[in-house]
Amino acid sequence: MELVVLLILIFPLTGFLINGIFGRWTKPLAGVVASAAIVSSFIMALAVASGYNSLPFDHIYYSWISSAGFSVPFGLRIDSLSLTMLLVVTGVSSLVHIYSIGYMHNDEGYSRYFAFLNLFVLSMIILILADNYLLMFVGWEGVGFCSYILIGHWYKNPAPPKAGIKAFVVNRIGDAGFIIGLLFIFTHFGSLNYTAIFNNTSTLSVSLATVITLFLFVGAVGKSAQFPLYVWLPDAMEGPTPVSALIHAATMVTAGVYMVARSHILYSMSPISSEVVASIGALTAFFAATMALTHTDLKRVLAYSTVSQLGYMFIGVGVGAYWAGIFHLMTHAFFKGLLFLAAGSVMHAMDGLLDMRKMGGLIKKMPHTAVVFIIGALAISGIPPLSGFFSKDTILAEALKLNHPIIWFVGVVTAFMTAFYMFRLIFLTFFGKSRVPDEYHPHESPAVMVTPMWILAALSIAGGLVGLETAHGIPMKNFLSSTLGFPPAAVVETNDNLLMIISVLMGIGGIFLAWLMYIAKPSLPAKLANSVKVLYSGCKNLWWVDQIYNFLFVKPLWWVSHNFLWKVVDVKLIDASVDDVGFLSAFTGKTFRLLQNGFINSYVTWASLGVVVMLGWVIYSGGIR
Amino acid sequence: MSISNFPYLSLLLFFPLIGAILLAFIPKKDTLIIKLFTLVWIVIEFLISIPLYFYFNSGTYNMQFVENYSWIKSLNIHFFLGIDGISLFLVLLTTFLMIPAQWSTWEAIDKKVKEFNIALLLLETGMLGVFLALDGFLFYVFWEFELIPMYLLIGIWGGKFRVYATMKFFLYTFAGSVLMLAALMALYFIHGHFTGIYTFNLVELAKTPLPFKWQFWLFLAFFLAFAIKVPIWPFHTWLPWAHVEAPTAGSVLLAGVLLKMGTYGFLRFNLPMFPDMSRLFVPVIVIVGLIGVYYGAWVAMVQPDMKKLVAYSSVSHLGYSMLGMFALNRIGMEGSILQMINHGISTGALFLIVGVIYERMHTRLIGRYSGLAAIMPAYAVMAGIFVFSSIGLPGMNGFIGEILILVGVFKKNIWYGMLLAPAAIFSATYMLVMFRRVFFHKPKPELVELSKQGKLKDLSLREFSYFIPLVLLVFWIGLYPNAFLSKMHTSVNHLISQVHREAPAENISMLTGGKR
Amino acid sequence: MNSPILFYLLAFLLIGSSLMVVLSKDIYRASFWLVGFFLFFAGLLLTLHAPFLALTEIIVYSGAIAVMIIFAVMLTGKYANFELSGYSIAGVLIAAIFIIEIMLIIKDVPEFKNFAFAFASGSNARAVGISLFSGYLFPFEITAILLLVALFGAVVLAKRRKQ
Amino acid sequence: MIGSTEYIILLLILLAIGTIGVIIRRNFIIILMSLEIMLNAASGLFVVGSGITGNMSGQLFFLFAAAVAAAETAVGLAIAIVIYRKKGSVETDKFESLRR
Repeated sequence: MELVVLLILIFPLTGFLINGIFGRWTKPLAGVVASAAIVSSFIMALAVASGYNSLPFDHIYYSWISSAGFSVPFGLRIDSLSLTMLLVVTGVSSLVHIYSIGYMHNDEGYSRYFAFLNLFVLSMIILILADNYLLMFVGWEGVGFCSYILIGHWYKNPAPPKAGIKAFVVNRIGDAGFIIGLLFIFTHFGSLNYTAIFNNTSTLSVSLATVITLFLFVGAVGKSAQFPLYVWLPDAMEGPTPVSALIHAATMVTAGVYMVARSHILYSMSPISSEVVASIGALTAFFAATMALTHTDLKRVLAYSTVSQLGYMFIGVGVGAYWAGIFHLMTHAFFKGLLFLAAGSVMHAMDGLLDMRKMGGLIKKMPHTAVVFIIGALAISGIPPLSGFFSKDTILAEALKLNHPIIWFVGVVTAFMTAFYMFRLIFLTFFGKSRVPDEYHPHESPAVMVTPMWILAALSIAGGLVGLETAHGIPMKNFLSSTLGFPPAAVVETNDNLLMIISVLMGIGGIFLAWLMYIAKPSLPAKLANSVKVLYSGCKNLWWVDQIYNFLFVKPLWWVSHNFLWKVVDVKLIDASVDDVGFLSAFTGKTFRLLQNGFINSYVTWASLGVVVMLGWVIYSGGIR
Repeated sequence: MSISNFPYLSLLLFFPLIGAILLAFIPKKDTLIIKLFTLVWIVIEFLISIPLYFYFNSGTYNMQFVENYSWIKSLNIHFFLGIDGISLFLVLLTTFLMIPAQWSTWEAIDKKVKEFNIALLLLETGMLGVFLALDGFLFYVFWEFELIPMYLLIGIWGGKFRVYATMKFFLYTFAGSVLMLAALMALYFIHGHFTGIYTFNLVELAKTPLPFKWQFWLFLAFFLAFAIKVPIWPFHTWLPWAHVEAPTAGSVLLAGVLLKMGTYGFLRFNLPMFPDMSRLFVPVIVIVGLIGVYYGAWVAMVQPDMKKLVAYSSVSHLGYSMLGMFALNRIGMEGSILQMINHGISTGALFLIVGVIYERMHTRLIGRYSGLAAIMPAYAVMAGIFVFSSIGLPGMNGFIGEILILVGVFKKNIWYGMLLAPAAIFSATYMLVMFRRVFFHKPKPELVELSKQGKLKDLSLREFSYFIPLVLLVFWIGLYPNAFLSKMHTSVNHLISQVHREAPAENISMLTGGKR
Repeated sequence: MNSPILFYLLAFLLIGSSLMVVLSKDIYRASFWLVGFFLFFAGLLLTLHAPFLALTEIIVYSGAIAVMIIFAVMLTGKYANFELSGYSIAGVLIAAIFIIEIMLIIKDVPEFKNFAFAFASGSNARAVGISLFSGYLFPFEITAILLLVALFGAVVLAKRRKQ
Repeated sequence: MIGSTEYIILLLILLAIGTIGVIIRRNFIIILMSLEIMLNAASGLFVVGSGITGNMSGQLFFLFAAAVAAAETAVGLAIAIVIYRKKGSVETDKFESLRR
């Protein structure tokens, strides 16, 4: 069993090393090697899953750091939570790898791309399977590093590297918070190991628990692009689309949700921080949805929708229904991954064009992508029987049950907006008259890209069944609660099918509105736009958040350190004072040189002056007596 | 130990000196033989130092491989060598870093090659002397001795403003060490006065803490001398100058080893001998350290010159090390020592990286470069590894040091820890911004046509080969640091117990108004 | 022998001659005043009951040194000039302060009214001779060498080169 | 009766005058002469000293001082002559080659 688990790690590692070191020679096969590595790792995961009743599996392979009192082992742990995540991660990444073989076909950084994609999956797996917070942090930063490299994959043009740095630094801001939380845990519990921590949380006071969980949440906000630190995700679209599909939809961004779920005991102990988590989640969901409404770039819309959906997951986890959050995470991985891959195939067909205003009526040219896109859109809008409906609805239901009415309401409104912008996207790109400029001639993507999309489409449809209400409870809920525990009993009495009807109505309403505005009366959006001028421009310019951050943080820091810290403090104050000491000795040397002017008289004058001064001193200090 | 009676450390110490003397006999003009001879000599020196690691008994904290011959009888000064958990790795770091340092300058240095190599070997003896000497006087002798070759290295083979830089470096450090000499003498007499034993023996001096009043002045004097060397924040302005003007080998050794003498000095003098003061001064040093960390990072962010950027990053990294040290607990201390070694490796490697393109393009300005990744891919990968190792990416060496220090500082005082944690953000920014500006984006036309003329070739085999050991070390410490940490435990525990000793009661604590 | 009138007379003469040496426009006149000064100084020594010293003073100073100076004066041309050096004001000021300071200090120096002229009894020359060759033999030899060296020095210096 | 203080005051005044001579006059010979005055005054003090203490060394010192004065003047004058020959004048402000 230990070996099998280790193999899950070793396969991507070997993939990375082969492509990384022998990249130049294994160029044509790089895609195949990488995908084989991930698929075999997926199979290993399935093998582990097959014997899931022998979970939780916890094994320490070697002691990584053992300084005095601070010993951190390299240990892997599989329980129902990490198993679900493992299956989702390895599954989706194998599909993305296969898809990338086609997508990155003639890219000159071909082997480098696959090497780091493998390294990414490796770090993600470490993050999931780690049995202590520090090893999770290793995966945490490793994932950040790989996203930096993969976003900046086409390093020749200026934007991707900048976006990569932005992603890495914003993640680092989150990680700083995460580290502090981690340090609090260590100083209190004396160890970072999950079992050690979660077994004796009794010693933990609520206030300390709140502090710890809030700091850990800062890390989650950084990594999962929640409200204050989400700015890096839209820019991360500079990277190749499969990267966005894998990293910025399915795996990396969900790390924050996983972390919160993993430390569910701490979060459930401090009501304040779970309230914070839920409200940040709701705020981000709503906020990001507004930004997606008016955006014209295909991938950016999907990016904001990811931020918004992540908000949903945090609502689920925040209100205490951890299993619902993870369930939505899983379904989201399927349909959002699908949407991104579909967007990728559109981009691939239109060789890089992303502006929806120049698309339209593509369904005729790209039937598969269109259909698959629609399935994904339906899933995300929460139309039954697709997976999105189940997971989103459960989250909203749980939110309301656990007496968070405002959050429920925000969630519902966001669901409406989600449906609207998704179908706006579909109607703009695939339906209506074709505004495609003539030099583009879209064509359907090759099979190697379409098949993974279809598999994901199937998963998006079937994925929800796991959350279906069956005789003895919801299978997903029972499976996950072995580690996450059952959510607290409902506080507010609600009748479930009314809730279901409301959320379905929201979905259909959104679709209808989108159909009305973009197919029936194309002039309507323009009219609407200038009727609510300020709001529209707000959405359009993404509420100027980037500009505000630049203005508040980036520019002043750069200005202060350049003009003040470096030029003034370092050069003028400290360096100058050191040079002055040197100058001082030179100066005194110069002045006394003037004394030696060759005149005997001046020598004698100074000499006798000396005598006189000494005599004066003798007198001053009380004469000879 | 089997080789206990064999004068092992003095062999290690004087072997480079013998090399330097032998080098003098090789005729000036056939430079290849000189370079080859020095390289082989340095490699042998490294091989000599390796058994130190294996025969080191990590069970006991007292000095090992001790050699103690009386040198100046009248003043009771001894030629006293020895190593313990703390100095073991610094010695190994020195002998290890000499190899890439010398090897990287095979093409770079063309004039006065013989003198250059002699200076390098003398420098090695000086550096080893500082880490091996356990007699205060001998420590001071080697402390001054290693300044001279460094002064020559920067002064003769340096850049445009080398004279100014080397003069500043020499006088600044010299002022500090003169202060140290005075303090050493004072220590010698005060210790003699209070305990009747007039000795320079560091182990002996650390046995009985002096009364409070004396501890204060001696601590301050030693603090200043070592603060200049570390360099701690206000005393750092000589470092960017010295690095910018130094040749690659000089920079590597200056950053890799010379700066560690300052921190090592704290571990040998300030902490064991003046325990009360070390505890009292913690807030001061923490504040200065924090300033150093943030100041170094922020100023590095705006540097146009790559070497200055890396120099300021050294100020930041060693600020970390100081904080770890003055957390005065075992984890922080081990983190600090490991951080010294990591800094030696990653910053030394970064200087080698800058040296590589400096050899080709003769400019260190970041503005002049862009898109090197396209022209020199292998070089870009190598630079990437060391950039991320110095940022502290987990899985590499920087991370281990930083985590241990963070835990140590956090255990000492939550607020210090919380102030220190966000520093990693800025250390990432300045490194990545530099990395992007130099390696990404389209290569400038002049770079493209330079590479067409074959001037901008990728890493040659020679260059590649001296980076490989560094890369291996980076990942070895990153993935299995216990090989290093296990050797430190007992010595660090002993040092920590020394720091937490109370000074004898009869000294009314001048500063704290007796509130002990 | 040491009646006050003689002392004050000698004092006046000494101060006068030294001032004349310092302030005279013509070097010639200055050198003659210098000879006078040495002679009066010899007188002063007499009042101090040191006849041997007085004689040495006459022979060495006024005899040898004064003559040398006169020779030098002749060799270096005898035009008269009386320019003050740039430091004259400072010089006078310093001398004045010097004298005031002496006055302040001198008042606490014990007054030795009756000079215990131990050697007043025997002949001064005998006493000087005994102590010279008993206690101070070595300095005596050294002075001899000194004079020899000075002699050679002066000759070598002043010799006219052949270029 | 003349006490030791009057002698000391007289000799110190002479010393002051000698100093003024050296400082004020620009002519090198005059400087040498005033130097002689100073030397004389100083050795006179020794004699007075020996008178007070009754110890003969004071007087001996006068002799040695005289010898030294002679030697010194000889060398001084030789220099004066050489300078005169080279510079054509004996003014102190002429020979200031030390300045540079």
